[in-house]
Amino acid sequence: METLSYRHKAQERAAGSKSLAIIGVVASGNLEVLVERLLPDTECQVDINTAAEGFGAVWEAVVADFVERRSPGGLKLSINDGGARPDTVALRLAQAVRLIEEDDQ
Amino acid sequence: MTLDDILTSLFPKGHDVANDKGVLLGSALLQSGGSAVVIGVAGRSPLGVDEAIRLSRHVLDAVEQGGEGPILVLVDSDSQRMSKRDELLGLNEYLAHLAKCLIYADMQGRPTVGLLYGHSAAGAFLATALATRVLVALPGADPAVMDLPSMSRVTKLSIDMLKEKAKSTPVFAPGLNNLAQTGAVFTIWDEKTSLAEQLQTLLGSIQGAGDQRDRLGKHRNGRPKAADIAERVHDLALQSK
Amino acid sequence: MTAWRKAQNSRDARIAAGSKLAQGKVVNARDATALLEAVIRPGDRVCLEGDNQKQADLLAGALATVDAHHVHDLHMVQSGVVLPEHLDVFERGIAKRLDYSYSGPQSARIAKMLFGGKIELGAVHTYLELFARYFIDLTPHVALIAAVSADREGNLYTGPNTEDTPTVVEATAFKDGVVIAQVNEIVDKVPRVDIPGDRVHFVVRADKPFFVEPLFTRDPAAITEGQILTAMLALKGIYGPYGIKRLNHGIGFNTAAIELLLPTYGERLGLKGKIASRFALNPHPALIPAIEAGWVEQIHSFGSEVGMDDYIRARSDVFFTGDDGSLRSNRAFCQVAGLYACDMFIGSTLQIDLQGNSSTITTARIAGFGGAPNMGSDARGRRHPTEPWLRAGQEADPDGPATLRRGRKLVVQIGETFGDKNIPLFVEKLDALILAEKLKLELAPLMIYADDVTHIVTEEGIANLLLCRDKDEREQAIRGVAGYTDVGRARNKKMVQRLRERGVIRRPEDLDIDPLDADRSLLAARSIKDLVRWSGGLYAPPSQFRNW
Amino acid sequence: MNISDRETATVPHLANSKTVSWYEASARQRVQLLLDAGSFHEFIGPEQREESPHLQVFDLPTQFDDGIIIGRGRIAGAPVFVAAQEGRFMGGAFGEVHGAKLTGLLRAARDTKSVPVLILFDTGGVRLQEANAGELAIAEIMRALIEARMAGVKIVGLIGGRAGCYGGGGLIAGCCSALAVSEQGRIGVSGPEVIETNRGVEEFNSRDRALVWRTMGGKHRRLLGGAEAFVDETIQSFRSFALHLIGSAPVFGAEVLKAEQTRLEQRLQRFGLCADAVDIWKAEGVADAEAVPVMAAADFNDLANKAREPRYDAR
Repeated sequence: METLSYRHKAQERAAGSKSLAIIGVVASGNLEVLVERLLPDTECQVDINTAAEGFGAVWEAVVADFVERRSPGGLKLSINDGGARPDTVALRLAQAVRLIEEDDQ
Repeated sequence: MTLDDILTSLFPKGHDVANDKGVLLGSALLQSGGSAVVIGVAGRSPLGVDEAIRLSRHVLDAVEQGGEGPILVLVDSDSQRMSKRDELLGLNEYLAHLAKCLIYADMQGRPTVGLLYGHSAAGAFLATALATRVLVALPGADPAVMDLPSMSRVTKLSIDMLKEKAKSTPVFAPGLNNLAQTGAVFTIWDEKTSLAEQLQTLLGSIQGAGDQRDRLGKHRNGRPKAADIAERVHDLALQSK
Repeated sequence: MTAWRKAQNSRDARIAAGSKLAQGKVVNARDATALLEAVIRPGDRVCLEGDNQKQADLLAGALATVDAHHVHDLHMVQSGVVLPEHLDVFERGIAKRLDYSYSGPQSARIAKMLFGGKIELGAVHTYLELFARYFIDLTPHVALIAAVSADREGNLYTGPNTEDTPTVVEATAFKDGVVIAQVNEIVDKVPRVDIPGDRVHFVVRADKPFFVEPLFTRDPAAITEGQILTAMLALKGIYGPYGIKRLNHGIGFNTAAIELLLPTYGERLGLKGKIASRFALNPHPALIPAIEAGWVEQIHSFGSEVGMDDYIRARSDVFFTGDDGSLRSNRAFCQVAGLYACDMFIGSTLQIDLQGNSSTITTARIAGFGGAPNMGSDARGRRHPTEPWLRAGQEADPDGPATLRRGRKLVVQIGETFGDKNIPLFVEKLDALILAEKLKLELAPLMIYADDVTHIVTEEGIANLLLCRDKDEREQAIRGVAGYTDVGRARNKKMVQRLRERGVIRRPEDLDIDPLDADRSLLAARSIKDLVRWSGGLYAPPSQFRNW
Repeated sequence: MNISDRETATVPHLANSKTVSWYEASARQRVQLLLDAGSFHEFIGPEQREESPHLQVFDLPTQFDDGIIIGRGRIAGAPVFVAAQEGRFMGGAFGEVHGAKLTGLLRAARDTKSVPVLILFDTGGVRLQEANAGELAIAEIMRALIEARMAGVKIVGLIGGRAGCYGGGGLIAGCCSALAVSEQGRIGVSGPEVIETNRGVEEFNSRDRALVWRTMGGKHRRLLGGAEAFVDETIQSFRSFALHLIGSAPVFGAEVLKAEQTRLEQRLQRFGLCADAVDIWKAEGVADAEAVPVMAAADFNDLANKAREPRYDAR
């Protein structure tokens, strides 16, 4: 297993009022993303625990694009990864943000 | 110890336990007075629908007849019988039914005592020895929830590697001591002294408290989290509205 | 003085030798090996059918057990190397040389045997190319074929999997060759005559039906969100704008996703009647919902598909069927149809390089090509205009005079940037080139050449290579949809941005597609059982695809 | 915190209990759509990060909830406890934490003496990498489950996930007050691959999926009496049968056990010599037994309701 952590400045605070959301499952080629609203509005952190070692550069690129495109300010995202492909990772990150941005019921 | 040695040592006053192709059924006189009902699986036999239904019948009949004597479950079994026929006929129901009968009898004041004196595994283990109030073992017992070759196949780790890992954690490796550490086995008897006396001591110590195996597993460092998690969920659930 | 009619005399002698084992034309299965020893001569060219789907398995087994002292040095000319026996004949020294097209299940072993020098390789062909050579320089001396039933005259009924049989028989029977058919049963009258009896010399009744693999069944349950996204991009970014009505689909999950999106997403885009109405295609179960929803007018097929017989029979409005009601397939005609009469081929591949060359070959697996290169190439002999063909031609050559300008077939490679086990789709150098170097081949085994590829679709977007004006643009367009692969991350960001502004690269957002909408609920069928329901119970999937 | 209703399908207008397939849904989606909207309250949710302490030994990734979601909610207004296994994480297998969460829930149900429990099974059995802890967890769950039933609690199992309900999961299911199963749902002890590996392909060909389903699948279990209800695969259908079974399931006791003994003995007498499920269905008097696997849910239920099995008071 390999653990990675990235912290970025985000342009804007993620919308919505929910405090947390979760998407995905840990399985071969899949991952779960737990997203929590824990950080200052301009901060974003992504912590990764992955079964596939040696892909740090790819994770770095995926996370950087994600922060640029979705502006997830204030969010801490925690990932358990079962060796998902980068496109799946990008999709789950986006899904997680969409979930936490929904209106609280 | 052979099965006969065990029965003789357990019941010096006599018993009528018969071994019919691995299915043990009968009763015995206890040294302390009174009698015990005995069921079990012997000769490392697999436990299938045909065997399980006889064992549960014996337990139910004993409950029906009344009395307060304990029920002993002697186990040297294979795993459940792995066959198309057993699955077709609903083996899960037969094994669950046997376990239910044992747990029910125990709750009706017929303490159930498992004695693991040989092998056991998987579904057969759950339906017999692990469905008792208290499980004891003899030193030669060799339970294996999963055998190392199967585990090696699934985890793609070599058997040597698994053995190496087993040294640091009892949680997955076969063997009596590993299982005892997780809390499944209450105590390991001394085969050099009278089993009857050890049984008497055990029966005297059984109390009405609930399932203590997770606490035991925590105490023995075999299951670090189970007891606390169960308790937390229990408390949260009762507080919730 | 030239001695004429040599071949005819030779054939007569072979037939006379074989006839000793026959009653009329019928030979017992247990005499099959002896029959082949009587008929086949050392050095013969033999076509052992050997198709994409159906297999003359009894005859393959018989050939693999002939006495190699009598029968040896054969030159096998067959489209499919599929059964273990197809390679056993090389292992045993019965055969020496091989010309073929496709080797799906044997791709690893064939690679090993090529490296080990057990096989003298002629070439890996496309189907049409091999069929063409049957009539020029690879004409079989003996053809070993498979059919469903025969009558005593040797008339054959092939059933829905006609496939290569008419082509093989045509080349063999009319050039003094011997045709031996294995059949599942001998009947008084065949349901329809697929091969006339005067072209068939021996009929062997097999103990069990010939083997057919369900190669074209894709379980909708296995389709991923990423594949659905690529399918949405293809429909909205290619099918719709070009108005593709006549086409061929590859067999991957991406194209299965397209088939399953037609009645849902396609309907929502208002594309019904405007796209995907005429196919050169096997009877894909995944197309059932689109057929039932009225999208599809006509399908001609290379072969059939296991479990589709009753459905095809009931939908003869769409499929080509005989008087008996069952499908009539024909690989050669369907390949021609795909080459000349379709405006688009869309399919997946294993590797794409920086110019767009693609290959399904890795150094450990030589799978061959099958039909993709015929479908996936521009037919230079084409002369009839259609809108998508003309539009693609204009995109490639905007300044050329319209009436002199060739149209272009759309050849679309679709896939996700990473495949199974995280293996990247995009590479700097194809494994096919490495293989060619190792085996000292004169030609690298490419599936589709870069100059035929017009579009690449991945989850990151669509690259329209028709709009690229030079090698650099082409490379950056490909890098620009290569995602997080090494190739993708090495892109020139500024250039990719410019290509996007010109519409060479189109991202999901450029097409107003939100990747988060790529959900399995968009699929018209999410399981094999759903396909059965769509078919009104007419589709009978084989056991390995059921979960009921 | 209401975490489970945070995971909706990504196309919200399509995600409701009538359209979402149980088989396809995640454990969280099942819980969310099974219960009254917004009523679910999770115990020890993923944000608590109570993960398995044993998987790292094998260099395997953990899941924040260890593959099971436990909590309380309402169904048609009435309170229920719920446990849902995620069959895609390690095959839904029971590990130490996973099992202990269910044990704790059942012990709580026992102490309420009233609140019913829904168990959404999706499991291959014991988690190999923590086999001893998993096996023992199952034993503890069975004990807690029977204690809860003795206290008057109804426990209903719902089965229709990818992993089926195998190994110790099959035994726990056999201990429930009642079971609802869909066509895809499979119940057994030894899985198809396990039988094939141990006894050979002649005994059981695990790749013959039609054989697997007619031996262990939902329809066979319903016809045999191994499950009370056969449901179509929508979450809505599971919801309505869960409600029904909470109402109709028997109170546990000696009479139930005796009736079950008789039921299971009679099953062996009647069907013990049958070689295949089709033979059993024929022996039960099903007219077109061969057609059972392809039968639509409604037609199948008509047929199953006419057959003699099961007796609702015998579990």
